[in-house]
Amino acid sequence: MKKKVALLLALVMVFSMFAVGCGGGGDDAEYAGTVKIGVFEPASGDNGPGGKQEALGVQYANYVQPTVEIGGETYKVELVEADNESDNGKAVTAATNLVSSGVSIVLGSYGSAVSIAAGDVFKDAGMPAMGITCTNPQVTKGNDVYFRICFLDPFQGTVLANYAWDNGMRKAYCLSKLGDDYSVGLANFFMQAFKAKGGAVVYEQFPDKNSDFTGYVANAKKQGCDVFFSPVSIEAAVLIIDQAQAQKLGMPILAGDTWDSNKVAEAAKGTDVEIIVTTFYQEGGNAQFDEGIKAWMEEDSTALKNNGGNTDLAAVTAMGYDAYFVALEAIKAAGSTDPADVLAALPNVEYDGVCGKVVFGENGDAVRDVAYVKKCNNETGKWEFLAEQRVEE
Amino acid sequence: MELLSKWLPYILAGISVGGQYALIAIGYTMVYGILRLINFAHGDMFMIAGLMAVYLATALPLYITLPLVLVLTVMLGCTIEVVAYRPLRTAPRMSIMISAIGVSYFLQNLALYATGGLAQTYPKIEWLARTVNVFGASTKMVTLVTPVLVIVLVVALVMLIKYTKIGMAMRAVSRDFETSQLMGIDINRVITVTFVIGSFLAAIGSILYFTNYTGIMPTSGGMPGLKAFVAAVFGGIGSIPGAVIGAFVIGICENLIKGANLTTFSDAFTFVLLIIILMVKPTGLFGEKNIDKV
Amino acid sequence: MSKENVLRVSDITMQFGGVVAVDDLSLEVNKGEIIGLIGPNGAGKTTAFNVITGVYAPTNGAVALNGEVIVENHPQGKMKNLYKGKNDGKYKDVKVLTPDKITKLGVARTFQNIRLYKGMTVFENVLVAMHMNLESGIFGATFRSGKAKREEAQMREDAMNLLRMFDLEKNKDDLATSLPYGKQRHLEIARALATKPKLLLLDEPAAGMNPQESAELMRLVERIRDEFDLSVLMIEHHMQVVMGICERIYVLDYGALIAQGNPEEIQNNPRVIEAYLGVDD
Amino acid sequence: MTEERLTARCLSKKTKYILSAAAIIAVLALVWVLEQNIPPTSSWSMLFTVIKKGAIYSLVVVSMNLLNGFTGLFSLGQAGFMLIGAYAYAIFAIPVEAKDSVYQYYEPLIGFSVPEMLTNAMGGAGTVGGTLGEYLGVIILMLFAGLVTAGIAFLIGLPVLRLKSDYLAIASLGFAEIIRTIFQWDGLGSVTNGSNLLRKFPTFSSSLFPLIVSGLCIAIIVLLINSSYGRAFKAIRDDEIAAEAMGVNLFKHKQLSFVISSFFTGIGGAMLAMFQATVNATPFTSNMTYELLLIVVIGGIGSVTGSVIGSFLFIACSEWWLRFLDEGQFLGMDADFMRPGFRKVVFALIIICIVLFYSRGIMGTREFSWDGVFNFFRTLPTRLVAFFKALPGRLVAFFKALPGRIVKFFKTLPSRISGKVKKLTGKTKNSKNNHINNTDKREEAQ
Repeated sequence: MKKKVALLLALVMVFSMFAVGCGGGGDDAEYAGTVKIGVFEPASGDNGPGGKQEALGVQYANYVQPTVEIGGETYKVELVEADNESDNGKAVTAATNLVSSGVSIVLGSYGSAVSIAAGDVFKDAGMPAMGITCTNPQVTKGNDVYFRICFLDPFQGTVLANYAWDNGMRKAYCLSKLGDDYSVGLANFFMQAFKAKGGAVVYEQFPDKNSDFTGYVANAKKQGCDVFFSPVSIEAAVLIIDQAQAQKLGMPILAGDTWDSNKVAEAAKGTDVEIIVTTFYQEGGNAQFDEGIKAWMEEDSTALKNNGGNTDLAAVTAMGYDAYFVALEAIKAAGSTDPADVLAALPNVEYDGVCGKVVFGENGDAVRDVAYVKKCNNETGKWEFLAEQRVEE
Repeated sequence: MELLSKWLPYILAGISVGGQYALIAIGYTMVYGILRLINFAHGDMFMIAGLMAVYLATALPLYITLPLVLVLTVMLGCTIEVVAYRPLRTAPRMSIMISAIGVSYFLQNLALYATGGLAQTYPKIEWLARTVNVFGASTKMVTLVTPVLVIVLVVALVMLIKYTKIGMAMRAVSRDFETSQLMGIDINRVITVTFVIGSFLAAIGSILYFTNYTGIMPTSGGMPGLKAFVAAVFGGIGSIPGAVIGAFVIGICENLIKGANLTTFSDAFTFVLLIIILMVKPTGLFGEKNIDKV
Repeated sequence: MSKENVLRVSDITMQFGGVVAVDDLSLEVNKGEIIGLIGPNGAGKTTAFNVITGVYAPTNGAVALNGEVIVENHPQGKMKNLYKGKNDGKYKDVKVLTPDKITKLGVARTFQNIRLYKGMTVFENVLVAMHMNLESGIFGATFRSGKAKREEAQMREDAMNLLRMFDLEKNKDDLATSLPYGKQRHLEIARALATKPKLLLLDEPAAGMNPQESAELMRLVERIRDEFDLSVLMIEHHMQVVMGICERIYVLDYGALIAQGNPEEIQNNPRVIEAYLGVDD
Repeated sequence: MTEERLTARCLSKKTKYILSAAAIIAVLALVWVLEQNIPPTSSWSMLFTVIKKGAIYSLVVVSMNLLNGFTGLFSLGQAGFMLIGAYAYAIFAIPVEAKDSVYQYYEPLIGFSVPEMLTNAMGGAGTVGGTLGEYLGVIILMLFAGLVTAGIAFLIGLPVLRLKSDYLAIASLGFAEIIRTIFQWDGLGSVTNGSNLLRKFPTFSSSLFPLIVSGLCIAIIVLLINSSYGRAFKAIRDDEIAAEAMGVNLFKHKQLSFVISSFFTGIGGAMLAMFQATVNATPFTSNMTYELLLIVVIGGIGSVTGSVIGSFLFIACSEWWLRFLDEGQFLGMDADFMRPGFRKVVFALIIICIVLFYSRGIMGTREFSWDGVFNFFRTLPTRLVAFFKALPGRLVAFFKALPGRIVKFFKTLPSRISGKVKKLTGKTKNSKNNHINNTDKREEAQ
């Protein structure tokens, strides 16, 4: 009996190895070659939903523009996706996996922590990487191969703090997740800016895998705060909104770019929780893009599922779309698929995307000075544009 | 009075979550009492019960979904017993424990695969999820329902164990596995019934818990499962009232700690409590002294 | 009879809650003696062994080895009310050594339901028993210092000698549990001897043996006593063995001592006969 | 004839040493050559990830096996100890000028970096002495990481090791969670950087480093296991009461095993930190411990060789070989069911099968030996010949019997299913012995 099972297992393994061998083939003859772009995004874990939405933008862009001209020849663009599981430990092997699959440039990740964790892998391999919405300064600082096309947390934190202060909020409850560089970073920059203005803050952190936000909401109420600032993941956002509704939080919730997601808006639908976020892109900012991607999602059921079941756009999707084209520009400018050439060409790339113009400045960060403030409409469950916010330097 | 109104939200939350832990803890404590097995997969079964409700509710109305979830969870529990534990009855204890860890690993990964790693939102049970006001603190209806339901279920369970034939058999088996077998008790039947009860309560726990905290992730079963197990140890493993009391203590303390602005430590506290009780009274609050012999 | 005293058990009572397993037991073993401890099943013989070797702390009473008290206790806490013995207040000290300490002081034992190390070879089983006399520390032993090497070599030689004596050297590298039953019993004795004891406690060494094997065992026990210069206290049901080699015999019934004396006296003692055969009313 | 066989079976000690040394040098040289020739963009470069992580996991799993497999202590604190090791290394290795960027929100308390100090003391960066100094610093810090872990393990062991089997498991699991929380605590932020990443400390780039370090550590563990102390550990595992009766001080030896295991786990943790180039406390959960325990089981509880093989297999499967299952293609066809996560389901199923059908694991309690290898190859031709000679006959017999068997299978199926329950009831009788065995002294009272 045991021997038979062993034999069966062994057969399955051998069979699988063949499957690997066969799976790799199949270059299309009409192209001069293939250029691979790595998509380094979480498909599972805490940041799974966000990562999937960001990857959607890249996928759609690849659908719109599946080829690239390099030195007068047409190359097919192939996306190689690696799931970093929102886990710093897994991020390293996922990144190694991308590097080893022969990509020319890597895009991502959603969630700064995994980007920071994987930064050294890209650095050691000389692989250009481009953050799409990882806003923590540490992603690009001291890392010559990491670029990014979004704004940074010090900027976003200040924008949010300014907004809160200007709207008469004086005491802020800040909640971040332990070990999540994005939320901890943004909360800290927010607190710095808010305190500088003269505001008071209460700061708490919740542990990994926590789903009980009762205590945190109760604490915010108990401390008599004016605003609940929680720049956390979408997963946590949904739970926080639910508790806020159950306990009648009675103060607006303020958050960063992560909350700009249809999942969050949906959770807030029908409640009386007030949610305000800052983000990169406002739906309707580019009608052609909006219509195109919506039509694409209607057709592709997987894409629709990954977007949370409806076609409302998240800013990260638009950013992902832009990132893909910036990457293509870089490859075109490099005139080669070699990562080293792409890396050399990347700093000088300029691109006018749906989320505005991308120009790389210091540290490889895009020069951005605008954030969009949005508010959730509790009746329709949609995001509504509130204001464009800048920071006076 | 002011003190009360300040702490009431935490106490309410604690009672509610404590009751939900209790329902899971009973499954742990009963299985341990009979098989001497820490059923590591129990917490994950609780998570799977939640996911089943999510998927069934997309196609069926709630009044069919919920009973169906109970039935399916019970079936899942029995299947796990038959597939993963029964063949190892003759193996050393460590093997069966490792098998439990393997099942837990499998269920988590299966959930990961099914959900694609995305958090699922539990279907809203209007009656349980609506907001109510208790002495000035707003909370969900489920907070009030949980302790009542837990007490009713525990009383029913204790009666079952005390007064029915199968209950007597269960007591006998947990006292002495071998002798009760010689006395003609069908061990497998007793174990199956234990798993039926444990899974049933876990399914009810999952309905209450996820109505309260609506997001379900593949890892959602882990922490509540671990805490429920700690509750079972705290109350003296093998003792049902002990598990229930332990669960309420842990639920309430955990929330009070959050109220004291020590949120970082709310999970760790559970384990501190565990270690203290193991040092002071290794057999737990209501545990029997020579529990190992059973 | 001014023999040197090796073991003195005085007024030992062992209660589990209200159940009295050993009731006020006193016995003595002198140097070079082979003493028998007999009694019907459940009389408390093994419990007495467990008290002597430190597995249980007695409820009341003391055990002395070579005149030095190794175990002493009196009823405390909950046991104060439950205690049913007579000698309340006679013992004041509390001294409970763990089994390994008592073994170090020179008491070795075998077990009724053979407890060999299942995952280890015959040779290793004996070597383990010599571990406690090892002088090298864990670093020395791990990194094979000169001293550790010498000690290890010595241990191996001694262990081989023991195995040879018990006719086990051919089975040296077999798993202990793969041995036939009789040889497992022998191995247990060899293992106990490896601790270099002054007093050897044998718990039913002849259990499951046929008359011929029992006879061999008797000769073996006597040989051990002579060669290793030690005393033996044995629990045994085979009357042939007990009467054959024991110089004195203690008889337990329901935890209490009902008779003691040389084999002849015991054989003719009416209370012993009564305990074993019951009485006709 | 028998005489000749006996001598043929065993190689001399000297030959074995030479063979071992040659094998080690060959492996290291091979890895070095491969490293020089495989660029990081090649798909084969995953090999090095597997070697690095596999080597680190081997060390951690072997130390867990020392505890679980050789001393019989069911401890589940491994992840917590790795965490301590990783932090102990990282905190003291971050270069001074990098501290500000790492400790973004705190004032760093530890104002020095050991490798850096030694680099400067021995000639400065870039010089030969400086490089040596950095290596020395790293080695010292790894030892330090091990010692800190061992120290904390000693303190935890004081209460925990007095508990029995399951209670020990759950208490050590609890301690691991507590450790994780403490390291995430804001209040210690100036040392641990709170819950945020520690990074920019020296790391290794060559797979040779973890291979050599793990190899050395595992060699020490093997020496320990084969010493008198190792025998005492095994005696405790097999029978606590008998071990104590033979003069083995239970607590002292359990504590020794616990502390030594933690020491090497700490070193493993430090290497994991170097492998990942960043550390934070979040991933060191009980799931990580479970994963390690599963590797112990796959390799064989009580076999060092098994643990090493198990680690490399586990890492290779989970990080490399099974990745194709996630990529949506099967035999060149698009397969919808093979979406991300499928790999893990398959992997979990394989693990359950191993646990259920091969509870002894790959190696059982056996170990690698040159004699075994040589005997295997020596007898291989004869066995192969015998196998192929017998094959036609067996095949014929098999196919002849097949129809009858199939019919019989379905005919007896109902009765077997109903009979299964009864059969199992009969079996459980033996199980009880294992069930109680090393749990209580009381049972053997009467």
